[in-house]
Parts: sequence; structure tokens; C-alpha cells
Amino acid sequence: MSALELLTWARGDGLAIALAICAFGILLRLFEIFSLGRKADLSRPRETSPGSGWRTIFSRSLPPPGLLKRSPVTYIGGYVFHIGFALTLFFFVPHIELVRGLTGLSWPGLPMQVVDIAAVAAILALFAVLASRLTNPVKRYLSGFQDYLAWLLTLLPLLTGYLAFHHVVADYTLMLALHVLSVELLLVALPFTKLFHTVSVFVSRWYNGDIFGRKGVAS
Amino acid sequence: MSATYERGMNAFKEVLDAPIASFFSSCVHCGLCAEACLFYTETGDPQYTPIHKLEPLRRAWQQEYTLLGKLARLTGLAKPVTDAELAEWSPLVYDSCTLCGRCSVVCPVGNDITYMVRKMREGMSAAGHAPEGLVMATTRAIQSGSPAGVKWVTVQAQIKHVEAEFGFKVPVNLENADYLVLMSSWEILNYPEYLGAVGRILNKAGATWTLAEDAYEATNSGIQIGASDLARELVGRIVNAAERLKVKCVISPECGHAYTAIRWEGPNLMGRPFGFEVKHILEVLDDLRREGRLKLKGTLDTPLTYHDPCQISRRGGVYEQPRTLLNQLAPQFKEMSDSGVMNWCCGGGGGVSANERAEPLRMTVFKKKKAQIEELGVKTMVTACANCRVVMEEALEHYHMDVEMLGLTELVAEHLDES
Amino acid sequence: MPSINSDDEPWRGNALPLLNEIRHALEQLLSSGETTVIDLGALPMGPQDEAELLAALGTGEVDATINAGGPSSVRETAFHGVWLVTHRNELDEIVARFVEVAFVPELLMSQPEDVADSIAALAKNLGVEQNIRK
Amino acid sequence: MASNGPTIAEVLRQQGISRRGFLKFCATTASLMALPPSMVPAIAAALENARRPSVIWLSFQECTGCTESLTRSHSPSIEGLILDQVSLDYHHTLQAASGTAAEAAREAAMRENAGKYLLVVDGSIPLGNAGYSTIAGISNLDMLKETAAGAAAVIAVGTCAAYGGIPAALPNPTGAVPVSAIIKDKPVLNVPGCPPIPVVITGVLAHFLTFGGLPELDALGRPKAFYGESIHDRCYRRPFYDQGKFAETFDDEGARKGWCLFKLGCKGPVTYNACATTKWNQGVSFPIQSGHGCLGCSEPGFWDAGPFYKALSMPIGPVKAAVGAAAAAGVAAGVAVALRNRSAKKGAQAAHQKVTVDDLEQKK
Repeated sequence: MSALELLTWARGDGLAIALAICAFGILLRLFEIFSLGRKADLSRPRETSPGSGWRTIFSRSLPPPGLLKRSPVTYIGGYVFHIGFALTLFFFVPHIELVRGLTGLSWPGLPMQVVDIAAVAAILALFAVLASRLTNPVKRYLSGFQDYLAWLLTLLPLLTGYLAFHHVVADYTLMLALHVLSVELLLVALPFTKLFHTVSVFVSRWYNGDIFGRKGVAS
Repeated sequence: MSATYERGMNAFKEVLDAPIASFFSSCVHCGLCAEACLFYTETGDPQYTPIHKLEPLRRAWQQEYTLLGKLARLTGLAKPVTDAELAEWSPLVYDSCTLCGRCSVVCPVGNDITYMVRKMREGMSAAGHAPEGLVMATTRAIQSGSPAGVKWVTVQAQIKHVEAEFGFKVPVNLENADYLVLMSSWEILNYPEYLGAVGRILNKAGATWTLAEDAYEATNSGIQIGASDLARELVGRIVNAAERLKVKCVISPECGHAYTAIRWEGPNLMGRPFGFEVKHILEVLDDLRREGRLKLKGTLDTPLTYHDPCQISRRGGVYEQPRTLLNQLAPQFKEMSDSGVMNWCCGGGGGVSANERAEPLRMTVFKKKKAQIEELGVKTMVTACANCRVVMEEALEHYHMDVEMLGLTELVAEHLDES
Repeated sequence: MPSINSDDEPWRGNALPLLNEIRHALEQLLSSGETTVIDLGALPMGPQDEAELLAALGTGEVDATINAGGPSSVRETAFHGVWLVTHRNELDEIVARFVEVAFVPELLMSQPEDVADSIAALAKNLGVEQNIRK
Repeated sequence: MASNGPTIAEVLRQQGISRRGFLKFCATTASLMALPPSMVPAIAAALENARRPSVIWLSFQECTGCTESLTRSHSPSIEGLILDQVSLDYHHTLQAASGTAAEAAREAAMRENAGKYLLVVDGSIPLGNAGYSTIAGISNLDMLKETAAGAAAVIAVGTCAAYGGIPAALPNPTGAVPVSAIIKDKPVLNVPGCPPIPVVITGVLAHFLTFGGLPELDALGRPKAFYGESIHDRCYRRPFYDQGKFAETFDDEGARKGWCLFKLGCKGPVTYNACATTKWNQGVSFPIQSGHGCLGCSEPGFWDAGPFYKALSMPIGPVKAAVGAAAAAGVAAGVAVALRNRSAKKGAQAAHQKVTVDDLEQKK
């Protein structure tokens, strides 16, 4: 199988299989979560409250007072990674074309140099948070195989994408094929690992904001 | 009957709900909850990472309520939680968590870890892994009416004392009163001034109020130990009294978890919304002030600060009222670092103060509050929770610190304009 | 063919790096006498690139034509020592194009083999016995 | 390579070409072979002694586009000059002889130059039914095996010979395979392209003439000198890609301004060929310069690598159907798990035994 044939498989059946597993998994997981139900809260909510589920979905993206100082690597690394990853994912023109191909939606992209910087920043941030995971006593204590697997699965698309873009290590076609395949691995793993937080974070933040908001606290 | 492992695991299955499933699904092991938890910050021991305290509950969820977890268990890839593990987790779930909720406001994915610890304790207590101190306190609460064993006769003695000192009659079992006044064991035993203070304030405001012979105790060990059946029985006494006496509002005293128990958990434990209101005493004071029914004179001119009880402010939403009152009463009122909803716990909430096993750890983690007080340099600290007050008074003595503790209600009563 | 670049677009193609390469080659020529030949056919050149490069190099003092297997033009550009060598076939189609940085391009010089042929030819014309070539 | 006969330098000299002309020839040959100009002396030295080789050209399942491409090269230019140097002993489209005479010429060339001749093949070989493609009653497979046996090397010209090409496109009715699938014991050099750039064909011949062997090849058997870099990397429109400026349709402002054709399906990034520098039609232009994206015609599998007008990053599989089916399956499985979860939870609630203060400790 040549690199182009591998790429063709990755763009074709590979992508279809990965997206299918991802869609299947996300729906299954959401059913698993919501099927457990939530009892209606009978306590009288505060009449006015600065907090709510919707507010917390957004506000939890900001560090609470004092925490940035206590865990700078987690926060700054987290921001740089997530922003860099999002810029790379959503504003690299070939990626927009992928979304257009899937959904018909499209929007303007960013110049390649900007995306390049974002990708490098995201990769560096991933290594910084890995170093932190290996050295910080809490993270090290909490981490298991899945945490390192999720890290690797996140790194691979960025790394292969970067290498493909810069035509290093292997020729572009092979790298591009590996890039698409690594994304497919990520998609397959997403519903069944902690990577599912990309979906469930909106649910968990909403519940949190709702629980606190009822009591008059903006959480 | 007996607590059993099976009853514990069954309780896990009962309490697991959609919020918990979403929380476990979202956790990325970032470790930030540890940085918000004084049991970690003051010990540096990663086993006190809040999310880690829930590991048995998480495994139970995964193996019971997720397809992959179930498959892993059927194929032997995942091992079920054992009774020994539950025993191992008991100190983590009871001794090193005060249900303060700080981790819950910090978690970047929005996990309400406190919500989960509260639920996990249902299984832990059903499996017989609650600490002895809490078991005894709960037993006393159910059997004698108060976790400290305080009986109605003790309250009656205090009533006599208050009537003699202030010259007003303390109403008991009065129907159709505006307020049903509750107390915590601590107020009955350690801070008798509370009843006098509340009486004077309500009388001055022209409000009618009463005590109830069968519902004087506001605390609820059932909530702390995590046994909803017992918590329901305890809160039911108050609800029955309030309904029988047809009061308009039940006042939760200066006690953190009592407020949570009656105000937020109460209706859910009883399975019905209440026909009366439930307010913390600070809310009542602030309402009266706003209505012009609480007039104050004079000020306390010493530098002082306010300790936010976790259940009152972060998990209760009462954080503006004490500040309005203190700004009026104390010109030298200074805020502590991380005040309001980001406050640090005294170290004795959530049943930890009733758990002798946890006492050395409780003293260690008080270093946080100690550092905050020292940073501010004040010698007076006001609070609105008798449990916080007792815990901190003990710890202040332990660390030989010359800091005076005051109840806010008592401070308000002292500056009541009685003209 | 579509118009490739509108006037308001700054062209950011390959002319600029090439001009820099030529500058370094000139420095090398002066310091060590080493010549450099750049094959323009090996570079990705858009129509605009080529026009820009030729405009930037300009026209110099020497303009020679070699007639061997088609005409080849050897022109010095406005920069001394920078030569533009264009090979054409008999149909006058360009088959290769080089920038040569040298004091004199290699191809302008008469080749020893041809000189030897010339001696033989001249000797033959003059009827002289020659013994240079075997 | 014929061991007798004059060397190439001698032939040129006999044609009255001067040493200066010979050097010009060497310089253009170097350019042709994408070799650096510093290689010219080495080429000159090699050509001094090179002798004309015998070439046998076999055409199988092909469209004759490759031959068209070759004969439309810059004749009678430098490639013409090179072609003059080879002895094209068999090429059934170009040769005058036909029928038995033609086959006799092939057999004679094979005999006389055994082990030394070059075999050039265009077209793929059907493995399905021998009758799909025959010459003089001989199946393509037999003829290839027979002719390759005595060849010094085999040059597979065009994407069909190199990788199977259009005849091998799904569902590949004839079972078409490339030369390299059959000839395993000889060096096989691929000159893919549909058609290949003529100067690449002549460049390879020139290299064979000059150095007596095949040039350095990449993993797909292509000469690195021509196929070492992608169209995208050598494209003069590359700066627009980097700036994020793309033509959205073939007649929009971006297209008129010559912006990048990536969104219109250009396969330049995954196509390794020399079009962007060597260009076509005497160096006039190449597809991208003419406003159309690269089809990727020199890559194995290009014929089945998705629509030509879909951007390279677009999905090409049955994604929507698969996701739709998976979503339905996800909902079905989700509902099943949800029902089970609910009954498990209900069961746990039913099994709840009221906790009393006597139940707070495990009694042994």
C-alpha cells in the first residue's frame, strides 16, 4: 500500500469508521449519564442569584482567585494548549474544508504562519503539562495508564500535522496519512476515555452552576 | 440489623445520578481540586486530593452504570470495590473532608466534588465505615434529641437564665408565631448568649417568635454521617414542629450544616416543599435591618475580621448580609484573604469536629486559618457558625494564639438601639 | 493563461531569495575566484517571478551569442560578474537557462579541443604538415 | 549498451558539433536531469565514452499518451539529440516494420544485445484473462517476461506501467498490474505521470547513456531528481497557500489573481513530480499555472483517491451514511443501557433497607 493509498483509506473508510464509532460512543455515553436521572430539587431556590448553570459553563474557564498562582503550569499550560489546539483545529484552512465537506459550513481561516505558531505552542504546552504530570505529586498520584494514553492521543495529531506541514521526517503524503489516522484514533478514543470531557464538560459545569446558583452563589 | 458491605454498595447504586456520572466523565486528573483543599495544601499529602477520595464510588459507577466498565468487570479486567477498600477510604471520606465545597468551585470541568462526597457517605455509613465519633453523635441525636446529649431540661434551664437576665418571657410552643427559633447544641452548652441575643433582637423588631419543646436542636448528624434515613428523622422533628405551630419562618441558628440540612436538604429529605420559609439568622437580621426594624447604635472599634462558615456562604449563599452588618458595626472590619465564597474552612465542618479520630489532622490543617489571621494581624474574629467557633477556639488555644471569637448575632444584640 | 498577479498585490515569490544567493556568489567570486552556476530551470518560477528577476538584474555591457546546436545568448547583467546564459535549440526554443557568476562564463572561452581542431584545419588550408593531433 | 560503435562524443563530433556545442549539450543535459550545474564536467567525461544502447519499447494496456508525450518533446532539440543516440529497435507504434517483421526485429535486438538492452514499457499488464491484451498473439504477460529476461534494466513509462493506472481503477476488470508486480529480478525504474513529462523520459535515458545505469530512485521506484519534491513545494502559488489566500471557484476573484487552488481540489501537496519547474509544452506552463489544480496523476492510486475537485482534507468516504447508522446504533445501544441502568437503580432503591442507628456498624 502506497502512502497515497493509505491516505485515501484514511480519508475514506477510515474517517467514516472513526466518526461512526465516535458518534456511537458519544450518544451511548450521554444515554449512560442521563439515564441515571436527577431528582427534582424541592428546596426553594433563591429569588435572585448571580449564578446559574449557563453562567458556570463559561465562567469555569477562568481561574478562581489564587489558583493561578498555585498552579501556573496547569493553568497556563492548559490555556495555551486548548487555545492553540482550537486555533489549529478550527482555523487551519484544510480543516475548515474538512468541516465544509462534512457539514457544508465554512468560515474564514487564518494565515498558515499563525496556525503554525498556534500548533507549536500547543505542542510545547502538552510537553509542559506532561512534565508537570510527572513531577507534581498530586497529578502523579492521580495518573494512570489512561492519562498518559490520552496525552499521547492528543499529541499525535498535532505532531503529525506539524511534521506533515513542514515536510519533515517522512514525505508529506505519508505524514498526512498518519496525521489523519492519528485524528481517527483520537476520535475513537474520545467517548471512552477522559477525552470525553470535551463533551461532558458542558454537562458537568452546568450541573455545578445550577447546584450553586440555586443557593445564590456564582460558582 | 447490621451495616454490611452489600448495603453500602447498594447505597452507591442508589445515590449515583446524572450529575455524578457527568462529573466522573469530565475529570481529567488535573489535580487542581487538591490545590483548593486545605487537607492537601497543609499536609502536602496527595492522598487528600478531593477527587481521589471518591475512587470507590467512581469505580462502582463505572462498573455498574457504563457499558465499558461493565464489560471490564465481566471480563475480569476491572475488580469490584472491596469492603477492605471501603474501610481504607473511611479516613479520606470522613476525616479529611469537611464538605467545605472549595474544590467544587475550583474544578475547571465543574465537578461538584462535595456533592459526591456527601452521596458517597451514604454508602460508607450503610457499609459500617463511618467513624466511631460520628456514629455516637448520630446515635445520641436520634435517641436523646441532640448529638451532644442535650435534653429539653437543659434548654429550660437556659430559658430561665435568659428570662432572669433580660426580663422577657421566652415563648415556648407558641402557635402562629413569625419565627421558630432553633439552636445548636453548641449554643445551648457553650454560647448561652445566643438565645438572649435573638430574643432581644426579635422582641425589639416587634416580631413574634417561639421555641419548640420537641424541636430545639437544629444540627443534623444524619447529614454529616451520610445517612439520609436518619437525617430525615432529625429534620422531620423541626418540620413537624413548624407545621404544628404554624410558624411563618424557621430560623437556622449560627450553625453551618444545620442551615444546609434544613434549608437545602430538608425539603428533599421530606420529599415535599415546605409551607414555611427557612432562613439563617443572618438573613433574618439583614431583613429586619432593611425593613428598619433593626436599629443599631455605637460601634466596636477594634480591628476584626469575619470568618465565612462554608455552609453559610459558599454552600449557602449568605455572604453579603454579614458584611452589611459588620460594615455598620465595626469601622475597622477587614476582609481576610480569599474571603466570601472562596473562604478557607476552619477544618472542623462536615462532621470532622465530632470525629475524634480526625483531631490531629484537624489541628494540622488549621495552619491555613492561622496564617490568614496572622497575615491580617487582627485579634478579633467574628463568625456565624457555632461549630466553626468551637473548632477555632480549640485550635487557637492549641497554637497559643491570642484571638477572641465572637458570634455575629451576639455582636448585633450588644449594639441594639433599645431607646 | 489567467493574469497571475494584480498590481496591488505585493509579490512574495522566489526572486528575492535568488537575488540574495547571487549576492553571496559574487562575494565568493571576489574572495576566492570560485564561480557559481544557478540553474533557473530547477527553481519554481511563476511568470511574475521571472519578469521580476530579469528586471532586477537589468542589462549590462556585454551581449554575446554562441551558435552551437542552436543559438545561446550570454549577457552580462547590470551587475558585473553576473551573467545570464540562455540556451536555445535550433527551433529557437529555450532549453535551459542559467545565472552564472563568473569573470567570464565558461562557454564564452574557446575550448582546447576546438583550438586543436582549428590548428589542424588551418594547417590543412595552408598545406602545412601538422603533428599536433593524432 | 552496444559495446561496439562510436561513442556519443564521436557521433556529435561527426555531426560537426564543436566542443563548445558539446559542453552546451552537457549543461542542458544536466539541467534536464535536474542535476546541479557543478555536475557538468562529470557528464562531459561520461558522455565522452558512452555508446548507443539498444532500446526495446513494449506497449500494453495503454492509450499511447506516453508515446505522444515523448514524440512531442522539444524535437529536434536536445531530447531529439539524445533519442538519436539510442537505437530504438522495437516500438510498435513508431516502427515502420509490422507483423512478423516487427517481432523478428524485437527478437533480433534481444539476441544481439542480450543482457545489455533497455526495456521500456508503457501500459499495465492484465492478469485476468490473457486475451484482454495481446501482441502478435502473445499475451502481455508472456511478452514482458520474455523481453525482460535479457534486459539490463526496465523503465516503466507512465502511471499504468508504473502503478497500474487507469486500467487498474476499481473494480479493475482486467486485473491490471504494474511492471514491478511481475519483474522482480531486474532493476525497474518508474517514470509515472499521465502522461509523464517528456523530458523526464529523455532525462532518464540521458542518465542511462551518461552513467550507464539507473539514477537514484525513491521508495516508489522513481528517479529522485525529478520526483524528489512535491508539486506544492515547487509551486509558484505556494506563497498564497501560506498566506491563506485561496480561489473558491474557478472564476472568482481569487482564481483571477492566481491564488492557491487547494480548495478546488489541487493534489499538489501529495504529488511528487517536476511539473512545477520543468513545465509542459516547451516550458510554457503546467496545470496549476493554467488555473487548474493538480490531479496527482503520477501517484499510485490517484485514480481512486477521491474526487478531483474535493479539497485534499475533505472526507471522501461514506461518512454521512456511516455516522447516521452509527448514531442510530448509538441511540439504540444508549436506550438499552439506559433501561438497564434505570432498572438497576430502581432495584437498588427497592433493596434499600431503612438505616437506623443500630445499622451504623458492622456487627460480626
